[in-house]
Amino acid sequence: MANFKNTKVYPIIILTIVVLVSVTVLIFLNTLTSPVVEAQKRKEINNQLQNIYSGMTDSELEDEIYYILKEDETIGYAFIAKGNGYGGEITIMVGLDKNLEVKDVSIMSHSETPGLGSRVTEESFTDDFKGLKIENIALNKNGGEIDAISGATISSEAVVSAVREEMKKKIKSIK
Amino acid sequence: MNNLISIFILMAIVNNIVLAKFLGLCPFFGVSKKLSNALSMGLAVTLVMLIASISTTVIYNYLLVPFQVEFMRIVLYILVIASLVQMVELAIKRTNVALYNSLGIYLPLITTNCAVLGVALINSTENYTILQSTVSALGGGVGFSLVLIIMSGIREKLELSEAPESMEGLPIAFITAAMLALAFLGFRGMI
Amino acid sequence: MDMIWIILILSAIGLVSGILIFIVNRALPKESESLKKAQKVEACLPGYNCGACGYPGCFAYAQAVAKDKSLITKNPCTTVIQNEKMRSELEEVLDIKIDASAMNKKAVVRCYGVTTPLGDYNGINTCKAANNLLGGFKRCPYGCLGLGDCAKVCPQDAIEVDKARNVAVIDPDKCTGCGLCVNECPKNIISLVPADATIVYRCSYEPVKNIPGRERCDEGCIHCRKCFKSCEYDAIIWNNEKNIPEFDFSKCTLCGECVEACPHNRLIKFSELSHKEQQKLEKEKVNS
Amino acid sequence: MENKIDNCENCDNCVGKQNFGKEFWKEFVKGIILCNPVFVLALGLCPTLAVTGTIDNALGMGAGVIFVLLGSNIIISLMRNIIPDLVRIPVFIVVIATFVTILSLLFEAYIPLLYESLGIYLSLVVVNCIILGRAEVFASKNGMFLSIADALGIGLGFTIALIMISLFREILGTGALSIFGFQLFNIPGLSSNPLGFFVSPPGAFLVIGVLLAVFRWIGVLDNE
Repeated sequence: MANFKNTKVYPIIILTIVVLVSVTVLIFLNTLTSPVVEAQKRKEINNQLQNIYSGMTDSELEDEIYYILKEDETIGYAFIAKGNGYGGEITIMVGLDKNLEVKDVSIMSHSETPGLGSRVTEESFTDDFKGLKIENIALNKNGGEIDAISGATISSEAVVSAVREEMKKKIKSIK
Repeated sequence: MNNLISIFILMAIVNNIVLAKFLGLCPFFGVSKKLSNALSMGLAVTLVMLIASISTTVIYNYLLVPFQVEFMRIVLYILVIASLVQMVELAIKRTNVALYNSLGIYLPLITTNCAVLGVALINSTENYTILQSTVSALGGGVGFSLVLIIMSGIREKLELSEAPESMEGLPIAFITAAMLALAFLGFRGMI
Repeated sequence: MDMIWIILILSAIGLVSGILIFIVNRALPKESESLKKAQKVEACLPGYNCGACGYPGCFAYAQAVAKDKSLITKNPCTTVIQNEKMRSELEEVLDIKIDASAMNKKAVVRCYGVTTPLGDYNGINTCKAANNLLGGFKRCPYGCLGLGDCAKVCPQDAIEVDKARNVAVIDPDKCTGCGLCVNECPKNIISLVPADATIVYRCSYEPVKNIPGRERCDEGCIHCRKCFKSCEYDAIIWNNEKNIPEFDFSKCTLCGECVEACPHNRLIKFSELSHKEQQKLEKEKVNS
Repeated sequence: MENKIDNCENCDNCVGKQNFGKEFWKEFVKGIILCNPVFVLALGLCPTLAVTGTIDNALGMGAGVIFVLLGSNIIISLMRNIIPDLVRIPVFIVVIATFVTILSLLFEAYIPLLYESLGIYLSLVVVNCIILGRAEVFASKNGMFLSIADALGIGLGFTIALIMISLFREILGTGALSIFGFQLFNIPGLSSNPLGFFVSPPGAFLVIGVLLAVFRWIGVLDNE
């Protein structure tokens, strides 16, 4: 064993063995934890959908669009939009009703400055989106129906443009 | 194309990896005493960051994503960075001793430099293509060197100033960094 | 079972990086022979990178010494020469004999430091800056400014500014005579003297338009020549234009007559110069 | 604390010689005060500033670092004489990265809120200068028992430093202090118009700078 230690190839073997062991341990652990993470995510999405569509019974996910079912009749479509706000990424859950008008919008996660940008989560801002068609989703300073939060134009602009861009893409692919 | 430029400016100035994202602070405070050190450290970090970002993006896009083992990215990224730094250190040590003397002590520092791994992780969370991640690594390196040079310029003046006894050295450096971060906060929201 | 596949491929990355390091390690030229010897020499050097030997750091000096051994005597690293352990290690590595006696030098501040400041100085806190300002803020233009430039540069921290007399004091035990402080002092009042056989004249005032030292410093030299007269071995030669004593150490027997004779404590035996004795001496003078 | 056990220069390479009991305690205490990684060695600053916005993050990060430090110190001190010098750093780093990934998998599954708010800083613990520093300086030279003491000491020192900083930042920044959603107290005046500055990055630098100065002024740490 001793002379094996100072052969030239010993360092490579040690490094490979260590990486091998670490990879196996991690993959094994991942198979244990990934179902838990999956369930967690699903649950979180579900209660987001719950408070948008009160009467929904179930939802199916098909290429990133959630088809909302009420006794196996689709009453709406929902999807997640991501925007780049002042403090970082903002994820928004957007719910449309049957004739592609916005039923409601709720901010899932953001890192905007507390007290300023964080006011995008308040009802006063998200209610403006209700009942809007795709064309008039814009700040009222550029022809839309939504009035920006004073002192947080960057955050409000980020939310509005994220919803509009994502909606354009999703409307095309809704069957 | 403007996407590339905006990525560069985003990484170099707007979300400066040192002042806004707090990456790479250990060498930032350790090395910024003299301007010459700062220059060579900035260069070394940018070089390693470029090569590391390209190789980690290749691994991420062509290995981790197809196999859905994204959680393995930490281990593989840091393995690549550590081996890279080890190779660069050996190469410089064997070929050119003078450069090794002036740069040598910073190379092992780069392995534990949060900025290099930070940029690699940012590239994969934003899932950039290889071109985008090269530009972002360049932006990160330039941003790191820029702030390091500014800071070392200020700290050389600080040495002569009469800071109160307990403030000398690290505390005054932190407070200067606070001012610098405040100044860089002005860039926020530019893009 | 694609899991096995993943494990194999990912550990292949480990293998590849290991092989890359291995190739880089083998491909590059093995550390050259002289580099190894230089590293051995560097091991016994102090590692202060003080630059007194004129090389940018100990490693560069070690490389030079590894190339030609005589350098250690021609241009010695004074810290090594005076430190018993380091010198013996170096002798072993270079297998040559180094006689330390000839090179045992120490630095000394030739100023007693009682000269009063003309006002309080709030400029940049270094002697060089103060000296550029009309020669400093002390009454005596040759007086030590006491802002500690020499203390900052000394690799052994042997220099300390004595707050009471506001003068830099060098502790001979710690000083290894590297000479960095000599060219650091803007007033050039620090000089290297052989450690054992000396009497130190602690004032570097040169009378200008024959104004006696007394004008510039309460206890300045009054050129009474008592030291000159008291020395029987005529080891002291009086320099007439500068009007100050100069020493010929070959004749000096360190009897200490001149030290007693001087009314203003300008002369002192080097051996008594170490910091602790000096404080003791001051105390005796005060309460006597 | 007048007689400092030993100043920090040599406290890094003090190899445990005396009997184990006292030595364990000495290593443990050393990590918390004398060689406090954040205030004295100025290591691990990246997470210290980034996650101390709220106290929950600080506690989460502190616990995570202790777990990783403990695990990696144990494994490295066990493996220390079979690792060749050529691949020393890569092997240490892979061991540390494994523990960090385990940590992030567990956090993602069982404490998703904390995983979300820590973000990339949880995976940046692997390049945390403290962990590799302790592995290099201590674990690769001492036995497992001492490495555990060192890991606990340094980890606790790090967590205490994080808590101190996050206390200031959260109270000043939001006017209230809540641990895991349970609000301890809230200062009416401050919480209505909080000083947002302290939650932002510049505020973090300022708080740690002032804290360092106050420690040096009190005399817990010696000036430079």
